[in-house]
Amino acid sequence: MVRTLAMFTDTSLCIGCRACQVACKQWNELGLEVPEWTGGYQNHAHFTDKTYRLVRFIEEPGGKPNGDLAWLLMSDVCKHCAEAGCLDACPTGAIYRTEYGTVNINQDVCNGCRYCVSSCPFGVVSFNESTGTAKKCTFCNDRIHNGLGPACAKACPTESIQFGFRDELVGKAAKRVEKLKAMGFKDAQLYGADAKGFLGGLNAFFLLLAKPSTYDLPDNPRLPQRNVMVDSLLSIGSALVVGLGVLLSFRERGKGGPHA
Amino acid sequence: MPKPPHWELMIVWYFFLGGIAGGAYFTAAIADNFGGARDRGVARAGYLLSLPLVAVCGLLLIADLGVPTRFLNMMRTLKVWDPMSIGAWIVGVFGLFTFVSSALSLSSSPSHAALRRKIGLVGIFFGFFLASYTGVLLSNSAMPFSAGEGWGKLKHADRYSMLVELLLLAALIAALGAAARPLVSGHFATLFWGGLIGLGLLLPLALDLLGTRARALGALAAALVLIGGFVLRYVVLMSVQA
Amino acid sequence: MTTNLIDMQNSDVIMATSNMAENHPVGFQWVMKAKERGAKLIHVDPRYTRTSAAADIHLPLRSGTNIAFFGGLINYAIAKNLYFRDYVVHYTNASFLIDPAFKTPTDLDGLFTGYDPAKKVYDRSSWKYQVDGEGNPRRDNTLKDPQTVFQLLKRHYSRYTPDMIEKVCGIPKAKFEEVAQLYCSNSGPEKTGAITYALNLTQHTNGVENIRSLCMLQLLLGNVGRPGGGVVALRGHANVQGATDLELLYHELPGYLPMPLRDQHPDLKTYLERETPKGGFWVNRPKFMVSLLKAFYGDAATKDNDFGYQWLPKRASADAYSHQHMFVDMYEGKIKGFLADGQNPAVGGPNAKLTRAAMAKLDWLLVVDIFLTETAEFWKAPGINAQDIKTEVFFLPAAPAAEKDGSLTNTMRLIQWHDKAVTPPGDVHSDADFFCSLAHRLQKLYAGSKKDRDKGFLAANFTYGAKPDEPEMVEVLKEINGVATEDITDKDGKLVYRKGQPLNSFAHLTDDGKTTSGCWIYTGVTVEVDGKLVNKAAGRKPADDKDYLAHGWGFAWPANRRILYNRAAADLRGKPWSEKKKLIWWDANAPGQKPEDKGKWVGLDVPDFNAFLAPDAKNGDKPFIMRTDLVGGFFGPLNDGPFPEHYEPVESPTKNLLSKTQINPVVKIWKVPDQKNELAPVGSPDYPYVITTYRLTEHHLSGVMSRYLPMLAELHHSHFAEISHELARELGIENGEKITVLSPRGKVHVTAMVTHRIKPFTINGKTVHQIGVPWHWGWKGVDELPGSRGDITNDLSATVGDPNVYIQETKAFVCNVKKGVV
Amino acid sequence: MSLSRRDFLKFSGATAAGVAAGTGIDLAPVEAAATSLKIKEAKAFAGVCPYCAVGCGQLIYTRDNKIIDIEGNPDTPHTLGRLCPKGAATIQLSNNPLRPTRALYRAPGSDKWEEKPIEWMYEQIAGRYHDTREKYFIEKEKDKDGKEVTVNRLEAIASLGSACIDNEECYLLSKLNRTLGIVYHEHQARV
Repeated sequence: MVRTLAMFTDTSLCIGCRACQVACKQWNELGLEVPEWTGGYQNHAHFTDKTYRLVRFIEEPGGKPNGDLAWLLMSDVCKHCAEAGCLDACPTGAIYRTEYGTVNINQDVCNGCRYCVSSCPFGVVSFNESTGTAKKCTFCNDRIHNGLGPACAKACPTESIQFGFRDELVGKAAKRVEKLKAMGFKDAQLYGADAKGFLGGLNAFFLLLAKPSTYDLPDNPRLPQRNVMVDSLLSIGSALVVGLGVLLSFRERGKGGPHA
Repeated sequence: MPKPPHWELMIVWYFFLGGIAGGAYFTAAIADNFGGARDRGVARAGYLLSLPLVAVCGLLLIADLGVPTRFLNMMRTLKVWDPMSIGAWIVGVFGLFTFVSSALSLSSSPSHAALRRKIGLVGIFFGFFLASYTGVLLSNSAMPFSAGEGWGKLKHADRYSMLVELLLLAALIAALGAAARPLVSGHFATLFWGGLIGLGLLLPLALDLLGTRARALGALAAALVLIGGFVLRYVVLMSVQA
Repeated sequence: MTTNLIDMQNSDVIMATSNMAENHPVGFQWVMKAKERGAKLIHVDPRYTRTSAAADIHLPLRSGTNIAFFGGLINYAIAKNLYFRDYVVHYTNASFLIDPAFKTPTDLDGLFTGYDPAKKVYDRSSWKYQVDGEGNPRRDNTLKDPQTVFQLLKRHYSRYTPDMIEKVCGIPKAKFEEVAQLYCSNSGPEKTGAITYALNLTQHTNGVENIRSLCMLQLLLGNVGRPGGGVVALRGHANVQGATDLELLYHELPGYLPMPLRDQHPDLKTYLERETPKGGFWVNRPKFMVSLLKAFYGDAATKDNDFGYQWLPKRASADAYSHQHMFVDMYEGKIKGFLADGQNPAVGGPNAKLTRAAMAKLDWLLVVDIFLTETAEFWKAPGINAQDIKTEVFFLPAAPAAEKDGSLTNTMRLIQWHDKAVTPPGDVHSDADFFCSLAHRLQKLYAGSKKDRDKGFLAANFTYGAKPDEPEMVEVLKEINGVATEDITDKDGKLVYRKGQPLNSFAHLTDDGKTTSGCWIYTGVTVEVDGKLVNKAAGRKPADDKDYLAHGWGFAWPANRRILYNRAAADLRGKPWSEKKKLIWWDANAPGQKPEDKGKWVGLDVPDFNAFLAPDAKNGDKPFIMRTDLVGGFFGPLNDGPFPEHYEPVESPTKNLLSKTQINPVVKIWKVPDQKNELAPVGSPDYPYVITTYRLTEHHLSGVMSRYLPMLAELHHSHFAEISHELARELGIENGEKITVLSPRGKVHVTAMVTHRIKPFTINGKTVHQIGVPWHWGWKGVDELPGSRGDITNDLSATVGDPNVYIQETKAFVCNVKKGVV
Repeated sequence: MSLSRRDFLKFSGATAAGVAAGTGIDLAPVEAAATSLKIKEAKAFAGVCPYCAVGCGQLIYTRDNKIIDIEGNPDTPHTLGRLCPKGAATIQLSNNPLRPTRALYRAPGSDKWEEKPIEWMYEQIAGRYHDTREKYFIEKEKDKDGKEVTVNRLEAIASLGSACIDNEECYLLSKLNRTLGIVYHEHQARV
């Protein structure tokens, strides 16, 4: 694997313009989607098979350092987790990791079982009815393999979305968070930057100005398949109990008659 | 936030029928190996029932895929930690067992019967897996237990299956008539009414209808259903024996 | 704008009065860069927007009280001695003495001297400088004389106290003082601040004075012509600057030359005498005007026929022909034929119901646009019976920029060329193709006419290049630039320009017919280098460390200057005010104009000044070269006064708390038949709420370039109104439910967006609710996206105008809000 | 024009083949498809965003006279290749099924459009201009002092727009309107 590529989304620089959302849609030719009422500017409500980049708009009274209303703006995207739930869940091997560390869905292999959809801790992966396959952000795989940055990062007017080598971006992000804290943003924090943290670190990591749940992000996302062992053992245990019961009953009855 | 996979009715049926298929095969194999001569019919019926059921299961599973023609892609990889991957394999492998066991159950040859009993013992493992892995599958997603629309539907299905179970039991008791007396008023009455109907069905149903969002209560409901399931099997089995 | 977006990164404080993050997001990156460097961002806006989200401080003020606010800042800066005194004394008219007869609203309860209440106009004869024997303005550089502009200004704005601001604007006193201190303290040699504005200031019945008040604050703080300073006018269309320069405006000819008036400009001589000032760069007006006439009429324009001046139409009045006049007159049947080219007044114009009713009175309508707009299909409007509309309608499909060659002038006066990337489909043509095709067919119809009135039109050339109906755009740009009509030699007989050669500079334009120029400020955009035509608008040299303003990228008029009035970036002696804020400076050792001379203005920009005029030479210390008196004007007579004064909007929830003069005393209010322009009285209980209209990042203006584009149209659920939680509670409105917004002109049904970002104001102790409604929607859109269609917000606005430029008041009027669809 | 040099970020060691995680499936052909760049063989043209007045430089990529991609030109000094959502959606101004590509005519009182040949339209429109001008032209009128003066004015035709067309087009329209005598001559800057 070559040096890991990453996307650093600094929400303190986001102006919610949604250039990223449209640039993504344009480049990836994702098609029209009827919006739903979300109560504010945000559309759409969730990631979908036609929305890989999604700008979230959150009103937070008292959220500014001076106590004013904060309007938290955040461009959300697939996290390309180092330990990816979707990749673990995929029964066909369609979901794979590239040499850059990104996680992609091979559209020619995916058979649309949708286990990855519910296995993503962030609700990123979406099912496309017309292709019958799962879809999500690829970091513009075609572009990054040709030396171009992803369409969203390129369009972003304020460099809220930065694209580059992960190690470099993490260093930059750490400095930025210190600066913001000094400026009075007491809840400024990095989300997913730590490779020792949850999911082995996110290749799309974020600088947030409030706790993750404010942004509809899980505070401590876990790999769903982590429970497989325990659950399987439980299943086997209960099977044994039931099996033993059944077995005993048939034994009892077997004693009563000739063995066939 | 995590979102549901939009598994709809086909998958509910798959889970349900898979469970029955697995259970039927399991019962058949146990009866075959450990039961008496009068259990022979049970064994054969179980094997013969499990074959079409698992076939339907397979068809349901394939039909529900986004690209059904790519079902075989699941056979190109095996991930032991992945219930979906295992599940796909199990359907196939268990299908094979039900086929062989069914075929052999039609034969009266003792050597076939011996082979069938041995195969049955191995097949139990896969049948059981089919019946139970779905739970693992469902619990091993990023979805919180009560969130999401499609997830809600699965939970609804869960609720309805409890109701259906109640109705089936009522029908069973009615059909059994006097034969059901040990169950409803005899030695097992307390267990039946209190354990199965009350704890195992009505209480979880009530918890569910209350729409509780508390994880702990959800888990309690699930546990109660499990207990109920066990009690059901127990009381049915034991009362019949009595 | 006076400055350049790139330069905003050098600001120490930025006051956005416009919603820059939403309406100019890509330009906003320079604001963010300034913030990264430690600058503070203040956002002054009735609504909390995406700009407020990025700002250090959001300061909501009631719509329509901008002058009160800026006046308050001027008062604060003077009272706290925070202004840049050297700059003010030397580079502005603060030290000039004003006629003793002149009185301000302080003395006359909201009026200036000379008001005629019957005619509703000012006699401006006392609004003038005192002059000495030679006709030069008298000055007092100590600024102490009570008749100095400075003392008059100080007295005028002394009424604009923080307490008054709180009462009028609804800004708490402490918050105002915090902002005033922050903004005004970033002044002086080491610091600069920039102020952005857009339609937030212009769309008012005191729109021009709004902007003057902003400019005055900037002059007071020494923020014009200096890095990080400036008046950042943020324009809304790709070529609204170019269309203004090339004058698609009733009152001017290309290059800001006044459009002749019947009574004032009967012939060229009178025109030039009246319109050519004694000082400043406009002394060259005759050269620009004659060169324009030569560009229009070609060889037919000769000295003997006043260069064809008599062919130009003469306006009957200065109070006629503007956008709003147009639709009132159209409704009254005075206009028979109408071309709407790339504009959608059925949605975008004020009082849009009147606009659509007016179009029904036309004999014929021609619409040229990319999509079938509401204007093109006004006869299909909801509730209209097409059979009743007798207007004949023509629609020509137009090509977007990507399908044609040409140049666009951005908000920084930067002319940028774009290439034709594809040939348009079907019968789609560029607008230029159409204009030339029409001109040629009309010339055929007029061919042989002996009438004098047709001669000018017949003489005008509309063929550029080999194909008459498909003009070559670079040839048109060359005509705009200007060429020599004959060989031009210098005094030594050396050939400077051969006949037909494009001119390098407007300094070479003449008033004798030897040069042409379709727009003098653009001269220099196409030049000849080694016999080859070079289109500087197509220049594509990026910025680098040595040239942060990127002079090799496109061409900024005038003369590729990126920051206007940049002489002001240096002190009286020509040195930068500070190392930190240097831009151009006088280099006494640089080679001068002639081999024997020394000294030149040099630096990081093209000097907006005579490059060889030494600081100690006459007028070498006066940076504002376009002004007659060469200095920045605090005192600047307009139709409604020489100083901006606060008046309430025509429709307001409150009486004027500053004076008894309720509204702009010379405001233009049109009387339209059939109750087509009803107005709410002050404090009307039927229309108790203030409404402001605005734009969103995801949509464009009247929606023609966004509502038909699924990628944009899907980004907003539906047409909406932003209302506060407080108002929603009062009216029992839930977020997301349908509501009706009504004004005396009309009503719209929209989705209620209940938000913390809108807050009621306390005005003079009373709660005043304000709502916001974007105006992008119309009844057309994408079928699959029902929310791309919606009611027309401009059905609510009124036909009232600023007395100087007749712009409408869509940023502040009144409305009512009702739950549900009523 | 070729791909802008600053459009490329060179990632060290970038290769075309992906690495699939433990599946045993040969992803090479798929990966090649997923990594082929649609604009690689395209022609690039210098564009300017047609929306607001920031004037963002664009790169317009075409193939077979069809626009396949529009994105920011990173060389642009005042925008650095950035775009807003409108700029990023520019492609749909050209590639849009709602876009009319034929000249349309609606007769008085009619409830529908009719497609007409462009030449027919030009002739008709020129005819309307001519007839209206002939009928309503004001050659002379009295000034404020009652003296008859030449005014050469045409008030019966109004022209509106546009801030959405090029400088050259604005100039041609100014020239056309003013030489015809049109005085109702306005555009969006007034509103």
